[in-house]
Amino acid sequence: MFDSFVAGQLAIGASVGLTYALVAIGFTLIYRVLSAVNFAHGEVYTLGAFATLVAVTTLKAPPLAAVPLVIVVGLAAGLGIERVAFRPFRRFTDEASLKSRAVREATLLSSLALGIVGREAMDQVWHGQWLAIPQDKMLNQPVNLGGVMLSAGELAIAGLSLVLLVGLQWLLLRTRVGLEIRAVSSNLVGAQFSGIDINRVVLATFAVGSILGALAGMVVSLAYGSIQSSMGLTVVLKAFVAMVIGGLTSIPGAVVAGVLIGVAEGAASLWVASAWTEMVAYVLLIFTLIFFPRGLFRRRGA
Amino acid sequence: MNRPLPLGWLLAAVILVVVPAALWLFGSAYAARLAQLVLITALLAAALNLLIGTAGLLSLDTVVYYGFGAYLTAILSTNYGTTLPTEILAAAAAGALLGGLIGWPLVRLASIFFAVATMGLATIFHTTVLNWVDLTRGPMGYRGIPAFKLGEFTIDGWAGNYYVIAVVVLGGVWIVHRLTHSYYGNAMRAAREDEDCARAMGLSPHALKLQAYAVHASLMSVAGALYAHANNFLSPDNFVLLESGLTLTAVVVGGLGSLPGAFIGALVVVLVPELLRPLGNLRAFGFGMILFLSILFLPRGLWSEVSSLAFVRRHLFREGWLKR
Amino acid sequence: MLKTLAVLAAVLFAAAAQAQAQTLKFGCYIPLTGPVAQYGKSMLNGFNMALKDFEATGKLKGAKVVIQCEDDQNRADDGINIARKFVEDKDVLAVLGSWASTVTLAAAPIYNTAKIVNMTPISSHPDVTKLGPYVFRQSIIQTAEGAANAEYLMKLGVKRLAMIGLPNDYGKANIALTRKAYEAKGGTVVFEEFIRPDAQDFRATLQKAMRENPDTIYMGLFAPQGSLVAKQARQMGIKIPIYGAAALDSRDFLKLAGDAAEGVRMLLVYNPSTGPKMAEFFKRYEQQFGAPPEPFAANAYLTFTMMLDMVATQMPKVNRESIREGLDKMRDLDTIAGPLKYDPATREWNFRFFPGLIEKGSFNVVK
Amino acid sequence: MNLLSVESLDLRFGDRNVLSGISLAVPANGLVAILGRNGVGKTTLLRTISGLYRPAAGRIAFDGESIGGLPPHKVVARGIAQAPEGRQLFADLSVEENLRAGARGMNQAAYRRERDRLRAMFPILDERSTQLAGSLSGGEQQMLCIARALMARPRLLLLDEPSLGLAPKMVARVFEKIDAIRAGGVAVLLVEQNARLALMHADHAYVLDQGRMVLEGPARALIADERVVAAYLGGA
Repeated sequence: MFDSFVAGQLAIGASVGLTYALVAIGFTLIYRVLSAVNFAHGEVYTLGAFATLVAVTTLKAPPLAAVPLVIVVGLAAGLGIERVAFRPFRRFTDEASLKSRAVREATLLSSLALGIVGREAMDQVWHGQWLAIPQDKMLNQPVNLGGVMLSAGELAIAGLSLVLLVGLQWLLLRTRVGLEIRAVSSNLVGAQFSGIDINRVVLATFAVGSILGALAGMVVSLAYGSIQSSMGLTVVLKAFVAMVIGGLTSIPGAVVAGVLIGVAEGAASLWVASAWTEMVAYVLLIFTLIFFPRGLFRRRGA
Repeated sequence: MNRPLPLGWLLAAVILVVVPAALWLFGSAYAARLAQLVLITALLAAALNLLIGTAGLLSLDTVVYYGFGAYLTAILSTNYGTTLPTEILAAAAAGALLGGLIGWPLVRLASIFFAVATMGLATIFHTTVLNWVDLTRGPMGYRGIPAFKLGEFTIDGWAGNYYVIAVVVLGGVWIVHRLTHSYYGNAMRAAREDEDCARAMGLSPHALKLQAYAVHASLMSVAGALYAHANNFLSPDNFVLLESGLTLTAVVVGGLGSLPGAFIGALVVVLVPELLRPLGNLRAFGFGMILFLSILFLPRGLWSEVSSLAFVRRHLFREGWLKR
Repeated sequence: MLKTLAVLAAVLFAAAAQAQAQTLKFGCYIPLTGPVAQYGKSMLNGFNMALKDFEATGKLKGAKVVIQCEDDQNRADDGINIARKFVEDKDVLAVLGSWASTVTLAAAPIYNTAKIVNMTPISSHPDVTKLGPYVFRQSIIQTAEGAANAEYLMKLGVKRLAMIGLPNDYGKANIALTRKAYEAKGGTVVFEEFIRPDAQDFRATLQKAMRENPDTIYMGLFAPQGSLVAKQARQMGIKIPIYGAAALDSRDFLKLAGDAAEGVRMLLVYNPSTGPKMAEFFKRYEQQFGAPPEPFAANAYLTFTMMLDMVATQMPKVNRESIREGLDKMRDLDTIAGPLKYDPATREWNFRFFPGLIEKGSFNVVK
Repeated sequence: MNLLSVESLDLRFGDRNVLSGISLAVPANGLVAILGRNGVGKTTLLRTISGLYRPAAGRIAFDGESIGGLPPHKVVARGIAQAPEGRQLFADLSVEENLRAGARGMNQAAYRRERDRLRAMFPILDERSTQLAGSLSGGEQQMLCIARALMARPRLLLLDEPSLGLAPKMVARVFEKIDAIRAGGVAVLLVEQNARLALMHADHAYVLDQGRMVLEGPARALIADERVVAAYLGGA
């Protein structure tokens, strides 16, 4: 009895952790290329959720048919964020300024500010209200997996995490644009000398990363059913923590760390009240950093 | 950097004479309240500036030490009837101690790792004050914090409050100024630019950063002590991550590494949201826009605007290495 | 040049004419941006509708009523800033607000010191009216709700209760006061936990609660979290009844929880079935705003209507002090929520609670 | 006609004139060297040609068309590749991937052909194909850097200090490759500190000082020029 309870807590934690992981994938991809934190990523996630809502309510589409709309929205958001919050700070092609501290700090704040603007704009459109995905469109059908009860939404989150992770690894390791993304993230100056169009690669990164973010918003909203304009705020912080624990540049690392955070929260809830578990991710973060100052899964050579 | 000594006196004169005179003439407690908040925020920004501008550590833990000093003072003055000098000393010492303890492992972390770790501290602090009800009275907030007491005298009324805050804040900013314009400041900058080189010069980057971190914690803690009395009320909501972000915004908007900039930045982050009140539910949108545009067009902050113009001219036009 | 002067003169003249008619200005501080902005916006609707209705009654005798609503972002600091501002605006006769008890508790002492009335239509923390003689409230209070909850729970035969609350001033007071009253009546609370308001998965808490074998789950939550808890409980196959705080009386809850809302019980204050006046209010509100009112809107409407009615009787000699006296002298009031009584000893209004049940997607009063 | 011609090029960083009035020419299939001390602007000149800096005045023409102001990737697309100072390899990518990143607009078959040609030229890259570039020795990294530039099938190769930090034996190997590249029909513009070595391989050379061209001439003549010997060859 007690054991199944503990297992249940950990399983719930892992499922929550997967939502962090899902958001962390796109977030980490963007960080990897520019060494810049895109705080507006949370708003892309929220936009993905709203796009899903519009698709299933206004357009009366089945949940799966929302995918193209969500991809278009994510793409547009990604390109927009790059153009507005990041491009203006890459004015100089000199290596000193491309990934310099000043640029990193400026884009950290500009993306944060753009995030506020985006969030408040969505707030105006949807009146800051909590909105619901209609029940018949939600992925909440119970699924019996060898005695373990899961919801379709959880399976969708886990499945999408896996698909995105594998898809992204395929893109990075097997395609030309993936190679260019890795080249730019490895050595920006070298990439210029190799004839790689930096702007194109950065745009591609934002496009891919933001599509992933919007898809994450879609699946999570279909699984949990509640949407509000500030929903991306906490998630992006958790994704950030997952990225750092995972070693900053490792996408599988971020996914593992995201799940780890969820499981740690689940484990902590065995001992302390839920209200205290808010700090679990951060305690985990600080302890990780004290013992592994560069994260758990640092890529070789980086 | 030219020594801004006359500027310092000018600033002190404005804060100690011009602003109170204006407040007295127009007799507005609302303006006085905002002036107090500007000064407290300026001390926070100056302390953060010490960490970012000199030691090169981007930190989001303002609320930790600010809140620590505030709650410490609230508890001391409510339960033990302490007076101002005791409280300032207690906040400074306890802040430095806490900063030293937390900073010891943290300042070793490189750039973004440090920033995220401090972000974590802020959340841990907020969760603690929210849930440790016995100590902090939790979400109901700490009400009924008495006014400033100096020996036998109780200082109330806006003028007294204002002067207490102004004097302490100027003192704190002066300390930051002395530290950054000394051998010590140069050593810290050296450690920021090149740790190996600094080590070769016989400096210990870890010790230097740790000292900067402890000093910044101590100053923020003092700012918190002032805030507790000025507000008479503390709530965990005053110490959420977002408030750390506001201090960082003050530093960035005012200009990194610039002390007058700390005052200007504080002015902006306190006054702009107030001035935007008529926007109603577009207020946060407006603040985001202003923040965004100021980062875009004033990459070096407001106070360094003169040098930033030179920078732009140099880099964008004459030099001609602007790509597009 | 001459033309400009003429225009200027005309403007000044118009302004002077305006000034001759009495202006009654009220301040209000509510959250208009940030995560809880929608509640503030509901209140704003209530105020505006009250104002419009009142103007239609003709009791104003040519005076002009203005309500200036400022955004407090649900932050205590902003509440204090706004308070300093309103206190200095000599035209502001009284102030309404805020939504959250935390903000009201921070700002109200300033109004009290400045001898200007702060009346909150929402903040239900027991301490609010204890802040001073200038701080009033016209809303349900947590102690009364706690007692009524206990009574309803006992009537339902609940023996073992699991309680889940929000870790803020509202949730802590709601849980503590309901628990106290419930235990005093002989009930047992087998589980109590506060959740993280920004999380969206509460199954860990539910699983912990179920281990203690409760026969009912109590949610001291608002609609966004309450709906998720209810949905996830049903999803986990939890069959025991769910009981909610009065704050769950919100269409948001029905919309967000869907089928999981069915059978949830709570106390109701504003329901069209409670009387013809309330039914009429619901109908007119829906006509005006395109949706039925939330309790926050109804309460804001009720409070501002009362304030305006009272002020109208004092015209033209209305000032900050007269408003406090007027409010203090009130005893009985006929409102959309039925007849209300003011108790000068506790300085609270007694709102009536109706036992409620969600059936077929609507809130119904149980007879 | 010259393959590359630079005419009265000016470049400024802020108030500082970094390059002024630079003119030079590289004929098709030529090997031209630029000599000078540290910090006189040689690397900056190459980077300007590659499009990393935008000139303040003057003209850079490649094959008769102006390329001044083109972004770096377009310059590469026109046929100018550079093996830059410090090599700037993709350290956490494999040797093979470094080469692939350098290839431009070719299909799989063309890529393989080109890669195999370079592997034949630099056999060490074949052996180390799956290793991370960052784990190679200095000389191997230099080979990879040159090979990566050649993957773009340039008509002009800019080489910035290829001998820097290498053992003498390795330096000789690198210069053998340079001769081979030139023999393969690619013009080379070489920046080199080791003036004697450069002059021995080049046809023509320019001497840069304080951002200005102070001397130019056929390599054979310069190697005998007393001023050059005194200033650049004596201590080398």
